[in-house]
Amino acid sequence: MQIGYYPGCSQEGTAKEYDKSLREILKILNVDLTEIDDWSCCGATSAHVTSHKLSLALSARNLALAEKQGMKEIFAPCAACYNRLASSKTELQNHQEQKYEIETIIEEKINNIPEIYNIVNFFQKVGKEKITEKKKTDLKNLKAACYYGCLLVRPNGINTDDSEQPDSMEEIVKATGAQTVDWNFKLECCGAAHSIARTDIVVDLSKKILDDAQKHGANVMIVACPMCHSNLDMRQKNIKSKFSDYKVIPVLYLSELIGLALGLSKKELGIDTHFIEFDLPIKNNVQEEVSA
Amino acid sequence: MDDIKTVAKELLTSGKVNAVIGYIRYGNDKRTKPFIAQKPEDVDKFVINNFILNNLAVYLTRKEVSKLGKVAVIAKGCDAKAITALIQENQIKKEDIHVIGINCNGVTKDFDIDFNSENIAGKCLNCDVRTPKLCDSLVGALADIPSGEDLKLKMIRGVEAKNAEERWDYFEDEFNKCIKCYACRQACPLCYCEQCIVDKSIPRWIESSATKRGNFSWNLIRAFHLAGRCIGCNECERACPMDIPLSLLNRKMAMIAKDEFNYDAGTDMNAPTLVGSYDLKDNEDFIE
Amino acid sequence: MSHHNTTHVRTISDDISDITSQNPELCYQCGKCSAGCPLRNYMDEAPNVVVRYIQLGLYEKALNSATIWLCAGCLTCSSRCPKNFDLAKFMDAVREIALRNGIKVKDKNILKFHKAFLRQIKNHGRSWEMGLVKDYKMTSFDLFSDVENSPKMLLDGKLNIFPHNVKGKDKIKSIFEKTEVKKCK
Amino acid sequence: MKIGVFICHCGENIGRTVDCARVSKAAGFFPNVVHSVDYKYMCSDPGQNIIKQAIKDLQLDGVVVGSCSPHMHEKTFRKAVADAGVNPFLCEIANLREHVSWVHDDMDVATDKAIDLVRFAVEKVKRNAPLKTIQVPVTKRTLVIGGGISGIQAALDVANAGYEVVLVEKEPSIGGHMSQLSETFPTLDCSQCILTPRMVEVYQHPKIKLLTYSEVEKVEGFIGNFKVTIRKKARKVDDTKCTGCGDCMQKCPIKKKALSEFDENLTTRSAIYVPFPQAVPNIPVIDTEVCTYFKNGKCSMCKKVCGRDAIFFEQEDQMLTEEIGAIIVATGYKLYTIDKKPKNSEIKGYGEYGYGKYKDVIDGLQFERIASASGPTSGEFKRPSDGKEPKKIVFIQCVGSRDESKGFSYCSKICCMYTAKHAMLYKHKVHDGEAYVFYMDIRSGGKMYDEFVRRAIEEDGVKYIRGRVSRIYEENGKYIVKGEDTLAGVPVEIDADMVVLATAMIAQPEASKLAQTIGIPYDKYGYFVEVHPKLRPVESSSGGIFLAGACHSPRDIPDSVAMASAAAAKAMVLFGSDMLEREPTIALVNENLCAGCFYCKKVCAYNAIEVKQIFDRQGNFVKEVAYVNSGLCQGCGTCNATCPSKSIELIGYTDEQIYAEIAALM
Amino acid sequence: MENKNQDPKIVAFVCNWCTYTGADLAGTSRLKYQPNVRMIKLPCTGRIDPVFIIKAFEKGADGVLVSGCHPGDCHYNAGNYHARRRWIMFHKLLDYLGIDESRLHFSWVSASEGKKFVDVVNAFTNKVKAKGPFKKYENINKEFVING
Repeated sequence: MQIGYYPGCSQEGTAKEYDKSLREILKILNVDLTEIDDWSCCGATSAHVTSHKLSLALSARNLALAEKQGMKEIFAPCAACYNRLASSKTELQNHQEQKYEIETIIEEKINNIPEIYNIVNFFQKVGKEKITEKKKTDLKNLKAACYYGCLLVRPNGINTDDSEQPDSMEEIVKATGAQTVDWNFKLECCGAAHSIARTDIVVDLSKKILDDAQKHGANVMIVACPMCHSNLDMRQKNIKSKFSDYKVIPVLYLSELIGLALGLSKKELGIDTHFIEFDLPIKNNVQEEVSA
Repeated sequence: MDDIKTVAKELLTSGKVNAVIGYIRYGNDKRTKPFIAQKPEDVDKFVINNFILNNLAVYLTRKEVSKLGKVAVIAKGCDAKAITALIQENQIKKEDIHVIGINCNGVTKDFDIDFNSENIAGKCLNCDVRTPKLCDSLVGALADIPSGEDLKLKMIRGVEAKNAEERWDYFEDEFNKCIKCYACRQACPLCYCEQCIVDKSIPRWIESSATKRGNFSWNLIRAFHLAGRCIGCNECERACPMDIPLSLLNRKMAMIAKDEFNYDAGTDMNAPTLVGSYDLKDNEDFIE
Repeated sequence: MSHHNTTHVRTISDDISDITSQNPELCYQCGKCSAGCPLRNYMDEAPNVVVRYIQLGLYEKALNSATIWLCAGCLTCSSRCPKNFDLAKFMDAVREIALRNGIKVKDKNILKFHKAFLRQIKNHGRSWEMGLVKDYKMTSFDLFSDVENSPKMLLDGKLNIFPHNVKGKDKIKSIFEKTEVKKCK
Repeated sequence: MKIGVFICHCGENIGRTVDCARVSKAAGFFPNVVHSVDYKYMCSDPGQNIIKQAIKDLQLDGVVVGSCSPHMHEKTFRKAVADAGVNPFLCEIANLREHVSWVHDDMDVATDKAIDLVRFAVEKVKRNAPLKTIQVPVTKRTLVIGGGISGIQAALDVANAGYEVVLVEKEPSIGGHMSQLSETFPTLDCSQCILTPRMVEVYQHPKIKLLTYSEVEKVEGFIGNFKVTIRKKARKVDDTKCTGCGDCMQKCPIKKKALSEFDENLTTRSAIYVPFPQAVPNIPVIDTEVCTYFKNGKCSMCKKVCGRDAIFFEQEDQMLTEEIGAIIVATGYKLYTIDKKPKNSEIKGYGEYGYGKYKDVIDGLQFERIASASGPTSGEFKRPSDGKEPKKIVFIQCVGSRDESKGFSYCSKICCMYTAKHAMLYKHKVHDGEAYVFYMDIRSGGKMYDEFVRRAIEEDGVKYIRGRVSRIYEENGKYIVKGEDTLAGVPVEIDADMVVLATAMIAQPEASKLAQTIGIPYDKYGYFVEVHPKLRPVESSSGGIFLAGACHSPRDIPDSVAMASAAAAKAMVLFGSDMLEREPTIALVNENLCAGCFYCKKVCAYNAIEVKQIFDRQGNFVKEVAYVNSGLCQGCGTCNATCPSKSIELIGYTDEQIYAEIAALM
Repeated sequence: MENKNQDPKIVAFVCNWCTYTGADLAGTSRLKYQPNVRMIKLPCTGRIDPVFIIKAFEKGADGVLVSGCHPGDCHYNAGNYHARRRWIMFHKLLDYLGIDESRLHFSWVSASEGKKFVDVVNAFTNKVKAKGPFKKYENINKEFVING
């Protein structure tokens, strides 16, 4: 299986561990990723909040590159990049005139835009049974709150999963052996790009999400978006300083959770670079086997 | 090869059918002709090779054949599609015929040429029914077939790329060649009307003589009457003495049927026909 | 867009229709967007009210609201709208027009952040967080927030000291030049 | 053929812009035209006499009148022609007023066009054939499909006028949704108290044949002469023996397996059951899906206890045929279900309201059952999850209505009223309870309707909040309802004990199938369509088939009842005469040419094409050809256009006639 | 507004119940439109055979207008649905054969759409006028060829 890879800028910076953990687990799962050569930023929130055309053009450039490099399907692990690319794809496909205009702007032709996968779609494609097969660590004591955030299943119809009561991430998480909890704020916004300019908002919103997950019994949060991760992970410090009785909870990328299940260490997965330090109630079967 | 003979013989001796329509060698090795076997020993002459070009389904609606009672017919995948379409259109009843399907390894464009990647019939290149969908018995074995270039598709794409004026000129020139011999109609298994619209005189919708305008309208209306029905055996084109590329019309219509309605003619005898059925959601972008 | 036979003076509402490919009049003001908006409590106007302003031609009010800058683009409204009105896209368009018209942004830092972010992309093709932080802090004078987080990130290798420049850098610059929204003169 | 052309000035209406004298003069030169005149008012008595006189004097056998639209006076002129002894179908109209003089200003242009139109008409009339109108007898019996309040009303009206009625209901009992309701707005009178006497009246009426647990399988024929096949589904109980004592139901060991349809799944019922105690007829049905006997043959408790030996396990569906003259369709509605996301449906469902994940988020009919004295809680307000009395109820209107994203773009019309009623009923019983209604607009047009809503607000203290709810989620046993008061512009969050969703009224899921069976049009939602929205609102476009109640569009009880009575009146109008007249525009097959492909049959919307076998003189089968049942054919001509060899032709619009018109154009 | 010239020649095939009645309504409302269209009334769009359109072009029509009841409004339940399906195939075929698509126009005009009828006729007349006479067909008309 060979799929085009669009890492997204965060994967090279604040979310290095997301990229790292993905690459590690895909080695084990025998999946090859081909990075889109010379990919550039999708424009993220900043482009679409200021110029619709800019946002379309930046995403379109990457889609055109992927097409030119012969890719039929591409994988964008960052939920925000995924959403930008997928929305742009829909828009380019549905509005011919817009397409022509964008083609002139980016000086590339767009014909067959590749299929775009988010991390959940991607693992559905890889096959969750593959994870179960190669599972080495027992994660049954993990009670995961799957956090989809805003952009993984919205808007309606972008994705096969339900945009109000999604369960596709839970399916993957269950394949790792971890438990999942039913909770209310799977799709509630963490404040997203306001992280730096309006930290106050992000602290409030993130706390609501983290509280609800813990109230429903979660002992770990699973995310699929670097932005969500940085808000939920890094901002817990701010929450803690504002609300002294607040209890912290580890926040893992879905890929990191899978990595743990596959027996990789926290260091190998880059989990040690998170802001929240924690121990997880898990056992490594491999070691047991060795000692037995 | 025994296979076909055994099957055909058994059908005749057991009385399950009164005749078997098949192919026999004709002249040389690279030529066959249709043959109706009514006696078991007739069957020994049957051949199956890369030169069984005729679509035998055309005989099933002929009075001479229907008089024979239950008959068996040898059918390539494409021919079987024609049989399916005939059943769909009430021209034959499934229980009145026995289809001897053959695992088809492709045929040539015409007689008297070698079977190779250059001469393989265009319809065989991307054939999806090398094993017929509709058959009561199946004979022969599949083997690799030569691949070749789909020239007709290339021509269709070429026509599509032209502008309207060029397309008109192209087809006008092609249709000007028509001599109204109606070989296309004769060869077509789905042209079974008692009286063709072109032969209708009150009123005379289509001029029957070979006028330019009559030629144009005739070819146009024939393509339309076959829309969603043509199963792509391409016998009309082979029959045409003037080499009019009729498949450019019929195949294009089949492509439209596929695009618009995801409809493939001759694949399901119980399916509603393309014209004759409708969907509330049929595309109406072109209607104001 | 076709209008009545009389000469039609283009309005901001038409611009929004063009950018979003949807008519603002689609909104029937049920308020479901505002009801579900996670940032509703921080906004000065409810999102549906911003749409209402546009419908009524009270453009100034819409363009000057802080709401349009607080919208985080989470799509909750768009995915729940009973009229299939993509409000998030609408908000994008209103912001774009506000920039075009040189409207003073209420929540300045939000825009400064976006601008700083886009400058990184324009110059390098990809986002460069170190540059972004530097740029943002210089323009916003918000010098001391998050200083405690940076050392750890640097140590973890998450803050690259040098930016990555994509090969098609010039092309990206040209994309920006062709599409960036500039204040109308 | 000798044709006369008569050009009408229509006062000045045609004459002002069309030079009628020039038209008449030009027409005089057309081949076969032997007479051509113009006159001020052709439709007047003297005008008609000019035509009649000319026919007599010149032995005309074809007439063209250039006048107003044929939709106005075609009948008048045809009658005049017939009076003069010429077949009325040898008269054609050229539309010189609506299509010429009224739409063009320039006299030359208009006159040229008028001459053209007259020429087409002349060309066409030359090829017209003398035809006879078709006379058909009328069967004075009515079929009513659906035994809800609309069907009951229609059946009683027709039957009380002395005509026989066959009433078909697919459920085991008549009564419909109205029997489930607690009280009715705006009077708050008890629904069952007013309905059950009418149900009994139907049962006892000598002119009504009641077929419950039955469905219409096939409708053949046409206005005045339908032949209807009805499937009487096997109750597994012999209705001639059963006395309705109920012993079987009490002894049935299966008590909890099946959810009660009547109680909207809030309670359970036995495998052998009547839907509700007042059911008509009071004869139980065995639900073979859950009955142990039908699963493994083990139990036959009901059979043992039945004193009348009425249990009849081997009973099978029965097919009945009825001769019918008029059909009244009154199949009612269904409620948009929020139970779960419907599979393979275009309905997206409301994930944000929990898709029925939360037990205390219920729909309007469930609330009716809870509020009903005969319901599962005997009319006491208890919430389904824990039986506690809800102290705070949120009602949400327009769930699935006016929502093209997750439901339907139409307004369900009745929810504003019943929500006000619900809130009121709740406040009347739970005095310290709080009731909130989220609405978009209050639509309370109707006698005493708005007063009723105002009473809920002003006297009973129901809080109305204008805005749609975005989300509901459960927290600590409460349901957090997130809304926005769009009037005040403030967000609203209510922690409710129970939420009632006023879900949309939708067409019966099988309505489109029924429409196809009986041959009436339906809209994109599955509601049946009337022939004219203003002037013929209860007639379908198929002659003799009338519509009543919510199968046509969302409507409340008084509207449904009024529509049912109107439909009944329409049926009785039909029964006012013994014979019906029909236009002779029908298709005809040329059997020599027909190759029997039956494309005509495929496209015929009236099942008017039959298969005919042709035999030679020796009696040998030759071929199958199409045959037109002239009673069924409505004359659309779709068969004619579809036929590749033109072996079927529409009389009055033959290929020859149309060819002549096209040829005359150029 | 009015065009005195009788060119272009436009033939309209319309159904009796919707478009013909819609045209009546245009008249009753005294709406003005261009006079080039000659209407042939048929009971239903289902009756409109593609050969009619071919014949009209053969006879020198510069444009052909086809119009009937909106989907769902058909007086005969489904005639227009069958017609629509035929048209889909037919108009694509004509286009492929090089008959300019803009010379054949399909529309739904209901009995209440007098205004729409006028708009359709005017727009189509202008479009065909801009295209000029249908020379191709005229030329093909005049020639008689005998092939060897």
